[in-house]
Amino acid sequence: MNLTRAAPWPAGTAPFADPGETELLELSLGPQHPSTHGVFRMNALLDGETVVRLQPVFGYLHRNHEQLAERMSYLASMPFTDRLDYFCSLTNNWAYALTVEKLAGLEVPERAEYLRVILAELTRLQNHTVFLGFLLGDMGAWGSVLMYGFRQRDAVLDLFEALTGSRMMCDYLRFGGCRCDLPPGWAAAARLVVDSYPGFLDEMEQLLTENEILRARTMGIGGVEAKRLVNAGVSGPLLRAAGLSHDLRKVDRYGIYDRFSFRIPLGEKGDVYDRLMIRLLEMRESLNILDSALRDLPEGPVINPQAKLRNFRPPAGEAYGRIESPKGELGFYLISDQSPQPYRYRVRPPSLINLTLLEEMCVGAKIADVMVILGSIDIVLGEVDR
Amino acid sequence: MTDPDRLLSLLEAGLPGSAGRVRRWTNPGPSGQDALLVDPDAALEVALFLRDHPELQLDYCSNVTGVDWLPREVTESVTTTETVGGETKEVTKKVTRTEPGYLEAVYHLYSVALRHGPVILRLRAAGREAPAPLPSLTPVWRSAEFQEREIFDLYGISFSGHPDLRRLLLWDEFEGHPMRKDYVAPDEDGLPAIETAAAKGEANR
Amino acid sequence: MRKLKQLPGVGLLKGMLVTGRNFFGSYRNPRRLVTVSYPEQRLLLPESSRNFPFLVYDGNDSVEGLRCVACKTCERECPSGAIRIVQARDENGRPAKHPERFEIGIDACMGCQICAEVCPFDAIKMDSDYEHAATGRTRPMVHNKLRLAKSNTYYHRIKPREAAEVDARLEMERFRKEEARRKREEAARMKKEAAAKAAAAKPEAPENS
Amino acid sequence: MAVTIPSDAAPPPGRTSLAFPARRPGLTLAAAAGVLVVGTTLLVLLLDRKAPGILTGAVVEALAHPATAPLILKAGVLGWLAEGWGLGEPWLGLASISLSLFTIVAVFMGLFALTSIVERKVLARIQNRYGPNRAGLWGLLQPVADGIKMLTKEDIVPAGGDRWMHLLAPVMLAVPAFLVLALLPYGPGMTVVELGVGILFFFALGASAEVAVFMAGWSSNNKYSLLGAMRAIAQMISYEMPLLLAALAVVMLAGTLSPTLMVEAQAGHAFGFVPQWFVFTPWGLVGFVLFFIAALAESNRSPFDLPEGESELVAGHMTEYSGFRYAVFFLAEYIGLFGICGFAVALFLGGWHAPLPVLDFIPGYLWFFLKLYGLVLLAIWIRGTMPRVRIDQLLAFSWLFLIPTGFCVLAGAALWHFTGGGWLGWLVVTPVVTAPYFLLLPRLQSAEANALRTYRFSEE
Repeated sequence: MNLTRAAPWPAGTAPFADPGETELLELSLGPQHPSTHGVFRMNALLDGETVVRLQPVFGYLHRNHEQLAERMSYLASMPFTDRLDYFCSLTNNWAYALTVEKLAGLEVPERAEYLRVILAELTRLQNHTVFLGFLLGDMGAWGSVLMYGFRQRDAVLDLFEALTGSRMMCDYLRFGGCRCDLPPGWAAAARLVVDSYPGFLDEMEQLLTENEILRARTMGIGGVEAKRLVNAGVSGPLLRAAGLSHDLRKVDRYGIYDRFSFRIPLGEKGDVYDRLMIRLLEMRESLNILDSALRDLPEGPVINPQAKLRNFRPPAGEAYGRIESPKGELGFYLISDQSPQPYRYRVRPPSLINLTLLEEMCVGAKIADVMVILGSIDIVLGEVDR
Repeated sequence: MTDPDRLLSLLEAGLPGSAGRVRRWTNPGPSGQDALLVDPDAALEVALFLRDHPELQLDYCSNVTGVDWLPREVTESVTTTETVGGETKEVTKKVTRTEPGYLEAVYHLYSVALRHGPVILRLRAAGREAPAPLPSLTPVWRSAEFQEREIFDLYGISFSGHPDLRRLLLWDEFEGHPMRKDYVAPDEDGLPAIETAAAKGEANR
Repeated sequence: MRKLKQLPGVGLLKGMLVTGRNFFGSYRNPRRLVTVSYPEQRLLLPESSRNFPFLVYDGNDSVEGLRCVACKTCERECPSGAIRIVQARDENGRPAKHPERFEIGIDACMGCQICAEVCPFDAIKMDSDYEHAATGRTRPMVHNKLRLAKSNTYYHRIKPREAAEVDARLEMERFRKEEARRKREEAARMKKEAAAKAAAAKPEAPENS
Repeated sequence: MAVTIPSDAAPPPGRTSLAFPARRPGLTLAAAAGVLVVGTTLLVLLLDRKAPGILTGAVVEALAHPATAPLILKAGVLGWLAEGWGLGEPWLGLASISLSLFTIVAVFMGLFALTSIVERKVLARIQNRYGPNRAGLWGLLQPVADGIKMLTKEDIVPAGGDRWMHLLAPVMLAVPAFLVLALLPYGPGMTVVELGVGILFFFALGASAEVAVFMAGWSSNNKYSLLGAMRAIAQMISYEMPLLLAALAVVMLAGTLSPTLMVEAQAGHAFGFVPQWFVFTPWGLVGFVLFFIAALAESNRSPFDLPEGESELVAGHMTEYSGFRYAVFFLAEYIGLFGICGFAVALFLGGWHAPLPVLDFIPGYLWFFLKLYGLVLLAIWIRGTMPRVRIDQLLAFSWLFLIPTGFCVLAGAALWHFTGGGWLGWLVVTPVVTAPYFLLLPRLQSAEANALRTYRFSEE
């Protein structure tokens, strides 16, 4: 794919014979680049520092996750879903488990539903926490915010490790419930983490929201009107930053989200600053959910006894399930032909589809803004390329 | 709002003559997500109608994916009347015939404005041969852009009307479409296969 | 549109206040630190922490005591195909209930613990030992049976709660089996006795009839 | 839950403990002491029999008069060269300048090594990490390790690059950076080269850095390098103006172009305790801030580190450099920072003067380095806090705010001169120099960026 336009001068003449004519610069950003969030590549066409065209190039981390899943049992795909968006393994687990439960018509015990909500909200917290750090890193703030975020996130990861055995690759949910019950003292520890979060958020707000450089770098950058975002399938905080109240926790009310009272923060412009602030505000709402979920956590079994671990064969049919992952709408589409493997296994990756409008957001901005816009979309290449 | 029968009647009212070209596809599973089987020729028209109808407003195309249906052998009992030696009688035979395979593109539509869904569209290509043309719905929903490219890449359905139909995940020189059910990965390193259960094809059965 | 009511630059100064506080705070309160000085300081792992699987053996013999019966369930269920089992044969060539070879490629293993979950015999469990670094290139990435075998005592040491549960369950199963066997034997004995009685009674029958 | 256990406690059960050698800080000290002893012995063996007497005398006198110790030591060595070796005039002058240069280069190389570790340590602590702490005591030998690593790395000239230009560029950057050091007034009578037009020379040297950066960017045959170099040119040209204007105000009031005389103009204390530094005047304060901001930009420090902005340009003009050439770039940047901070100290912070009369017993050159290092630490702190600005914002900031402020500072300095300072001066000059801050700076940001955003919440 040749991005450069045809040379405006005939061959053999001096390149700058016409003083008004300058050459566009084609710059390949990535796949090895400090701030493309992994092995992502963008072919940018620059006029000076201004972006004229920008084409994302995918696939450097492609491993055909879907084909792998179609060749192994339903259960065996669960640990692989951890590796899609490796920051949010538990929400990936949930989306997959939710779809399989739809496919097989499995009920989930109440305690397991509560655990899922708690873990999903903790996942959202830690994802948004490191998002702040990475975004600031993309702006060149040299890792301070990233480290504060990591410190806070570590507390959440400690909880994950104590419960699931792994900090990031949790592999915790099972069809019809959760793998194991909480270890003793976990709920109290989770309560401590939740209580420590507002202080952290206050500190971040003090550090970030009034910072003039940050405001100058983020305001009015990358905004696209909500209607176009919807048409392009963009979901999650990006859509809400543009002022559209669309949160699957409220729209679909999957799981037991209808039992919690929480609000959806909405932005106006949909620019990078709004995306940042929406995530900060969303974290506070997640804390409210966690607060009541930890309080109301009922006793009982954590897994539906009818759910089979081995030789699981859902009835023939298909199901599409989606949840509000921290990155956006994460969907799974499964077709069963009653064999132990799914006939079709499809992941609807929010990270990939949120990139649909990347060029539109970046054209006319400066090259440095491209990184900030990309950072504000919050992609994970494990999910983009699958 | 997403009951397929209701959708069909709306379609018939809004797009006369669509009855023959849009059919209902029933999901046998417990999820109850039935689909509309849309004739490829009518797909663009139907998609625009679904998006813009004030009662539907399916403005959000959540998921687009391909499915590869291999040719399958169907065994049916067929009853015919035969005349054997002047005697006419009904004979029931078991007939095995091969249903041709086809590639399918599945669209999951939602309405952000009205909060309903999913409405599922299924577009079936004529066969499994290489170009396997289907109309692209990217002009209707931009979110299909990358996903249709991915289907083109991994299944080999070529979407006519797509603004930029290239491989998405694999490189341009790649041969074959790896998500097809009959795809066999070339043996690149030539190393002897490791005798694990997975390699022997016994895994997870 | 309301304006931000502050002098330009104040936001930056506030930010510097935060970083300054963190600078001094990191000296005053070591708990603020994100990292630990690794070989000297270590984080305490929670009990459920997992990375690679190991095989549990009872008693002192790491070969004879293995709980594994080579049923190959884990080999079939392993998502990454990292487990390889060859079943042992006894002297008559019949399959024996222990593995001849049990290998886990820890380069392929992703520590998902599905093997430990599906094992019907509680024979494979997740270890939390993370120090697998080697200084040479030749150290094999495939761990064999000897390397994988670890005692039940070790299991108790790293995961006391879980191991105690497993032990209780195994004990209960053993007890049930024993009970069943006892009952079976009892039943057999009763049957035998009854048969003997019947046999004893039989010769008299024709006389009675 | 992250519980750390102290190192002397037994490792948790189940851990295979790898054998790590215990850390021995004593070893580092012993090695350093050994090097010192051997070095001194060698030196003494090289000298003739008159040397010990003369040199010991100089050392004793230097200890007695710490304020002028470097001068005394230098005079001692020169005296020994003249007496012991019988050196005549042209050689003696050469020896004198060589001694000064050697001392300055040694001091600043040490400072560079120290700063490279201090910066990493401070940034780490700002980010709540430990920072490098493995090489030697507190990680103090880290610069040595870095140096060895850099020296042993392959030196690559990219294919299609301009080889000689590529090789020359770091040198071209380092030489002017070091030349600046010769102009700094470290203490009374302690300027290496007493140049009447020191300030002028300083700006000339600063301008030559642009050439070197562009050479590096152009010769690398890399688009990132080229973009970085173009940014560097635009940035350095834009920020030389405010730097110059701020310095010009001092030139006007001190009535000299020589940094030494400028420092001397700031001697004394008002009311017996307020130092008469220029930073304690309204125009001087604004001028200092202006100078420091422009200095950050001139030395490519955060938040103005656009030429090497790693989040978009990987490493800017240094992308294709490796090994020792990269280290030279690094060195040149630090030395440039020291030089420009040294000028800030000389122009605004009273140079070698102590802030309070009671602190006069501390030698002047120590004060100078203390102040210089204070500014360096401030730069590090800023780096740990601030995100990078964008190129258009960077240029707008300079042309639309800093340069007008610079003119206001000039005017303020003139007014200060005519009012003769005092309360009248404060009254007149303060509004003049702060006017751009209140009038121009708020308009620099778009109305959008100045707006207070409120966020709606939806219950649905």
